[in-house]
Amino acid sequence: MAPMRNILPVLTVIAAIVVIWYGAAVWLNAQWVLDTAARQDREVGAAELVMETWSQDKPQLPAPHQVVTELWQTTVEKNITSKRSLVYHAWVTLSATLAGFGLGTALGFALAVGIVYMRVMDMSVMPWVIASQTIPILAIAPMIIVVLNAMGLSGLLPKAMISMYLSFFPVVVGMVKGLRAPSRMQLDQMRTWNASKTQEFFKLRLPSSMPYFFTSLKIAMAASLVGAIVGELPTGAVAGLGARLLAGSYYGQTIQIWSALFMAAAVAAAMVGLIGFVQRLTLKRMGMN
Amino acid sequence: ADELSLQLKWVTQAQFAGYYVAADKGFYEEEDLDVTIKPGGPDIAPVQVLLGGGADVMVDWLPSALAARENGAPIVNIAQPFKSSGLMLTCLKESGIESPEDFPGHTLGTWFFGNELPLYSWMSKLGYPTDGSEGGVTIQKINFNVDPLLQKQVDCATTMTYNEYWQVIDAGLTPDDLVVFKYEDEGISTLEDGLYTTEENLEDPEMVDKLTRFVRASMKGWKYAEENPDEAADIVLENDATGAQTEKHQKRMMGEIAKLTAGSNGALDPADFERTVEVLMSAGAAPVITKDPGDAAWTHEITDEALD
Amino acid sequence: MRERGTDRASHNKREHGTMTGSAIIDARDVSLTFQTNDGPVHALRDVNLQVEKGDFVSFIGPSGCGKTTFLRVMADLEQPTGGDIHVNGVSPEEARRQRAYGYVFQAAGLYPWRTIGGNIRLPLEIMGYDRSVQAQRVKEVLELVDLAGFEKKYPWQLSGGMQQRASIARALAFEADILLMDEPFGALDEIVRDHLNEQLLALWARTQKTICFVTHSIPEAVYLSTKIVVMSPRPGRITDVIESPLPKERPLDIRDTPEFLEIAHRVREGLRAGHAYD
Amino acid sequence: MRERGTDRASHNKREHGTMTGSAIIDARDVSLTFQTNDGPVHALRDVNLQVEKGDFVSFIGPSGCGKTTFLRVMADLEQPTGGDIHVNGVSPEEARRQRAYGYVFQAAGLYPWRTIGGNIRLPLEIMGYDRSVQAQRVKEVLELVDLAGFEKKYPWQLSGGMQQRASIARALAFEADILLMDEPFGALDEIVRDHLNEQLLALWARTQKTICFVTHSIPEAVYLSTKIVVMSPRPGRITDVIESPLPKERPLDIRDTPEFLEIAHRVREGLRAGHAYD
Amino acid sequence: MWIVLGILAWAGGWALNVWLAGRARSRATALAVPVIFGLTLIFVWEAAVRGFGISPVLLPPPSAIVAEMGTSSHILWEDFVQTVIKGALTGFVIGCAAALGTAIVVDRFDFLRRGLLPVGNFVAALPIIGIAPILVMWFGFDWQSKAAVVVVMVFFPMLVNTVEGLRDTSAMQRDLMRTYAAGYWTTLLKLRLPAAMPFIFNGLKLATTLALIGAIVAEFFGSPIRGMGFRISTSVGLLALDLVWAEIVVAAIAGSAFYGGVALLEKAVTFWHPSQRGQG
Ligand SMILES: Nc1ncnc2c1ncn2[C@@H]1O[C@H](COP(=O)(O)OP(=O)(O)OP(=O)(O)O)[C@@H](O)[C@H]1O
Ligand SMILES: Nc1ncnc2c1ncn2[C@@H]1O[C@H](COP(=O)(O)OP(=O)(O)OP(=O)(O)O)[C@@H](O)[C@H]1O
Ligand SMILES: Cc1ncc(C[n+]2csc(CCO)c2C)c(N)n1
Ligand SMILES: [Mg+2]
Ligand SMILES: [Mg+2]
Repeated sequence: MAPMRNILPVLTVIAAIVVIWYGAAVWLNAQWVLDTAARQDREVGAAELVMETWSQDKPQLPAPHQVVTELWQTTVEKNITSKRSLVYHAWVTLSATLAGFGLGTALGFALAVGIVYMRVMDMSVMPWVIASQTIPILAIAPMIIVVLNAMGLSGLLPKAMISMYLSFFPVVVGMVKGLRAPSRMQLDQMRTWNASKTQEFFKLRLPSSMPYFFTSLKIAMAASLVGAIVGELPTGAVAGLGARLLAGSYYGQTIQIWSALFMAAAVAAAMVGLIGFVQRLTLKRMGMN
Repeated sequence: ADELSLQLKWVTQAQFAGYYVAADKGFYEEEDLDVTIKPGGPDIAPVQVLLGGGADVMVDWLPSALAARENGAPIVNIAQPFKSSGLMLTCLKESGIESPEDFPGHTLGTWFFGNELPLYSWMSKLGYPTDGSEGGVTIQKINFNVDPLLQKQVDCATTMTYNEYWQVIDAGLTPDDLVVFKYEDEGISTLEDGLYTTEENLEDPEMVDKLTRFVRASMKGWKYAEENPDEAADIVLENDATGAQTEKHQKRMMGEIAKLTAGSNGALDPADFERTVEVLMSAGAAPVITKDPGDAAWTHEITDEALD
Repeated sequence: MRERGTDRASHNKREHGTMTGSAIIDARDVSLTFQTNDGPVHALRDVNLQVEKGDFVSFIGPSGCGKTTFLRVMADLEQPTGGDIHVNGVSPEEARRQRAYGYVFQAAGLYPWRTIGGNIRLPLEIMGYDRSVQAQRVKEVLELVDLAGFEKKYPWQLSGGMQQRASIARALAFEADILLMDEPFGALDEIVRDHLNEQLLALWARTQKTICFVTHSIPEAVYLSTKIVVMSPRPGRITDVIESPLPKERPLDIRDTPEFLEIAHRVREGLRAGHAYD
Repeated sequence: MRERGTDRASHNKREHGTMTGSAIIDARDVSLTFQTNDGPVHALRDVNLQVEKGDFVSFIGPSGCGKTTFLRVMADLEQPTGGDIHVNGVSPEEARRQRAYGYVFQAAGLYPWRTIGGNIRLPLEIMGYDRSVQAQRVKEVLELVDLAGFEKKYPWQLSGGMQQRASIARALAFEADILLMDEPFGALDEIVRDHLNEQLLALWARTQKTICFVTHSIPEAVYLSTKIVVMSPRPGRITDVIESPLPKERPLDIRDTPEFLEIAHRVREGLRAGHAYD
Repeated sequence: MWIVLGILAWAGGWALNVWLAGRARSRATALAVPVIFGLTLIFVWEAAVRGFGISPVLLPPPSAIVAEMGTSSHILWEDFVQTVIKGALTGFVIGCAAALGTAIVVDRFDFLRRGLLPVGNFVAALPIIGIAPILVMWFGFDWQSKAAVVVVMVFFPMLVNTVEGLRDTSAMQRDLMRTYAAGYWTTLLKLRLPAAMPFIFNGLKLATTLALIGAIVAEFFGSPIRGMGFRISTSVGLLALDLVWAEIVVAAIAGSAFYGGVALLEKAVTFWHPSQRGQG
């Protein structure tokens, strides 16, 4: 709750990671530098070697500053409507993510309510919900896209569906737990007041599930983003961070891959942070913190 | 205008310049067609898109098209703009490979999805086992890039004359560091980018008419691209939505592509077809096609009409 | 599970009950057995009890003898496995639907996301009271339990004893005919307890509610009740029902009178009989 | 936060304390202020207290007056913000490291993943007792609190009162010089409570432990203690320390003697002074 | 015809389940209800494929998948060993053990906790499909790189859960340990680890599904010529969808069994937790 206190530790950890990263870059990229030099009959000194490992075009592991430079060039220095702007691609992915997140949350919520209130659903659906998540989505994503395409759905929606497939699960699990969080006594109280099912839901079960709800939302948001990216791969590398990752991988553009990765993580972190903010506001209004 | 959609086998690049040029130069419009070009990628099986109704016609390679046909997909080749194969095996000279005799004991990386079959058939012709046993080679599946070769995870890797080979060069290796074996030269070449549609479409006269006009305009695009490679590359770049392509690479690619389309007027040469089938069926271990698909897998109906 | 009239005392009481037609709570041979992994637990066996309108009934008995369970049966929170129980002449379920109960649970059980005021307002909202009536009631009961000024605080900002008082206020806020209170004054010190005892008696005298009250304190039971029910465990049964001869008007120092001490003695003896020690 | 010797009474007591060299607990001007969001809460202010070896000290006072806090300070679970406290002549921390304390918390706090036996064995394991000794001790204390036969049960399979007894047994299982007990008999009925009171007195007489005991029951405090500490809230301070003239040998009916009633009266008056009512 | 049958089967199966669920809860019904639900679903699938004449290269009928599982059982087994046993299981064990160890270290040093967890959350948000190719590049084509991907995937959920669990002791439980003058390790062993178990199992359960998905997905980015991910990705290209779905079925069964196993273990270890006791 007090982000300020965390800044020093976070900076320390980041600094440590950056140092390790530079070291790893030297280690992983050195072979290539040495081979190139050998082919060119050139000797490289230690300093030269290090500098060259940090400035390759297609390194095995790009150095942090290379990624940062690329990020800078593709976000700040490009018009955000340009196809070469990472902001543009991030937006494409984000819109599918948000759509999938919304759908997934709604579906997960509905299923959870059904499971909590209907015994049949509790017994029959839950095992299959779990089984559904053991299916490798990357394998069936192309088929989903094709089938939806055949049904005349294209563009944002197919991606959102895959996003939904990944994001409804954490919501179901979390909300079932949350809606069942009220103690026996709290439920009994409602009974003595002869509260209706709706009253019980809105005045007891829903408020008690709030902490679980927000935790699930955070996980679901991260899952949605992965879903949107997975969904972008088989729509034909057109646009979005997924397409960017893919294109980067065909052409061995590791720097481009890493910057797309970081952009994705930043988008996820921002969205999760936003949910956290809403969570704090809500819980504060509910007097819980 | 009549709507028609085309599913490509790969991402937007000069490999498909003919179609982009035809669209950009208005050749499709002249034929009263409104063509949507859908880029592909490694996770897209164009056949699925075609059968699912997401496209009317697709670009595919004959090996995977035949494999799909044997698995119950009623698809037919209607035109073949690419005459020769751009596939080759690129090896690092430092690994000691200079000729096919040197293969044993080395790891050969290849793309799968049917692309591995010519290689298997070559190895069986050479008499090398492919299970990594003594005196044989190890076959490794690699993805559609050249990293495994650059990082020496494999000694040889499949590349296209127009794309991956140049990525190796761009990475800093010189042609002198490499040894290449073109499939075309080794007698294991298979037909690449052809145009395919479903049997159902071919029974529909209206569709046949549309496809005819499409093939005609596309071939016009191809010939234009061959003659104006730089302009064609620019058009391709224009259409790349990922923003990941570079001008240098696309211009070079266009030049190489022109060599592959050169010998074709768009009609499939039945001899090439027979050769492809033969290569695929002699692949040994796990052939993807087990029986001769016969002439039903291709038709001259469209090209005859279009190119008369 | 059901065992009928094998016991002389309960048989007698049953007849007695039948004669008074106005019994607001009328339990006949009520038994309740919990099925657990270790086998059945007989929480109640052949419990017979008649409570008249306006009675103040205390339940006293060793831990685990079934006091809470019996309260829960009355409130339709638990189904008896044998016997009959009627409340206001109808089944407990029907009575519950008519919102006949105000229940104070053994633990406070306030909703942490509602303020003290909001917690007390909750049953009023559910029962559809007018907004203005709600505000009025909340104010009244908060004063009754000495919590005026704490309306806007959240439960965790109060000490344990204050929370318990808030939960009492919540049960008093709406017009329930029957108050069921399960050890409501457990965590309070003697002085506060005395004070609340007085308040409760005043309220009872004023409203003519019927009150069922569980306590571990013998003086408290004697001081408050018109009827003291002594229970013994395993299986839970009623061993004694003492009708109090004390007047309705009870100052605190009534606790030093011989009548009071006599009743207390009788309760203590009854209680002792239910224990293992000598 | 720290305010020194402004108060006559506490000054006197301090001098008294200095004279007895054997004080096992020696608190001088102990203050403790909690910093909360709403501002500081003065839980304890200028508390002075000397406890001799073998004393049985009861703490009594309204809810929230700092009884628990003072026990926690003694046990080094809370650091005073002012004043000094010594236990056995060393700091509470040092005493804690020497394992001087047996602490019974206000709630039972048994570990749910251990059986009752396992819970009682826990401190013995930590302190490295022999296996055979462990088994022996567990058996003994279970009998002491009447829970023989429940060794293999898990906490949630017991009623609230039984859990509380198990937690008392846990504190008695090892040889602590000082027993700190925070309302240990809160949820028990009078009979069990009397029984455990007797047992505790017997144990105390036998072992010469020093016991600090928090309770809300005046008779209990008077019956058990050699010294009764009355506290008042906001800020928590000691308002009276009563040395009991009762003999060490105390049958239960000592509670009807005039001496007893007189002490009880004095405690009640002290307690009442700390309350808002009249 | 098939469509009507499908609708009938759906209605029938659901009605049967409603009836079963209304009866007393027993081991048999607890098992039967989901099975009936699953069978109904599969039948509806079969009926839909036949009824609507869906091409087998888009969605094969369950009957074809089962037949394929029979004929290709040796391939399925080989792939299962490669992906699940070598890749997923190794990665799962290494990842969870590493996370547990790290959690204890992080928990010991608050500075690390406050620094590492936010950064960790960020790193955990890196999409797996971005990381997999990189790890394949570093660790080679064989199962080691799959295990590495699984390690990365399970590490943070496990870490976060464990850290949270280690902090989930009540003040009183900790104070009790203090009065015994119990040291750090004693407290960890006797109080905090047992108390953390429900959280640790939450993490483990999440990790089971992640491990399997991770191992399969990683194979899409490079693998020897066997493995479930390899088979799925190459077979899609050849439109051998029967085989693809057969692999998916194996994955789902393996995943559910893995999850079920961990859930059983959880029941045995955290029998004392209210969430476990509630269902009796
Ligand atoms: N849900 C339940 N499942 C199994 N046994 C139960 C259940 N509820 C209560 N019991 C058992 O029934 C008996 C009576 O319990 P009850 O709660 O009514 O006791 P009580 O008289 O209220 O005790 P206390 O004074 O401790 O509140 C006890 O032995 C208890 O263990
Ligand atoms: N951790 C804390 N933070 C802030 N205030 C606290 C804390 N612990 C106790 N207090 C406050 O200190 C005061 C004394 O609390 P303490 O628990 O010692 O009371 P007590 O005498 O034991 O009461 P009870 O009889 O209810 O147990 C109370 O006003 C309480 O609100
Ligand atoms: C099913 C299938 N999918 C992808 C490719 C690969 N491929 C087709 S065109 C092309 C462009 C090369 O630059 C590549 C890599 C294939 N051969 N077969
Ligand atoms: Mg009770
Ligand atoms: Mg206290």
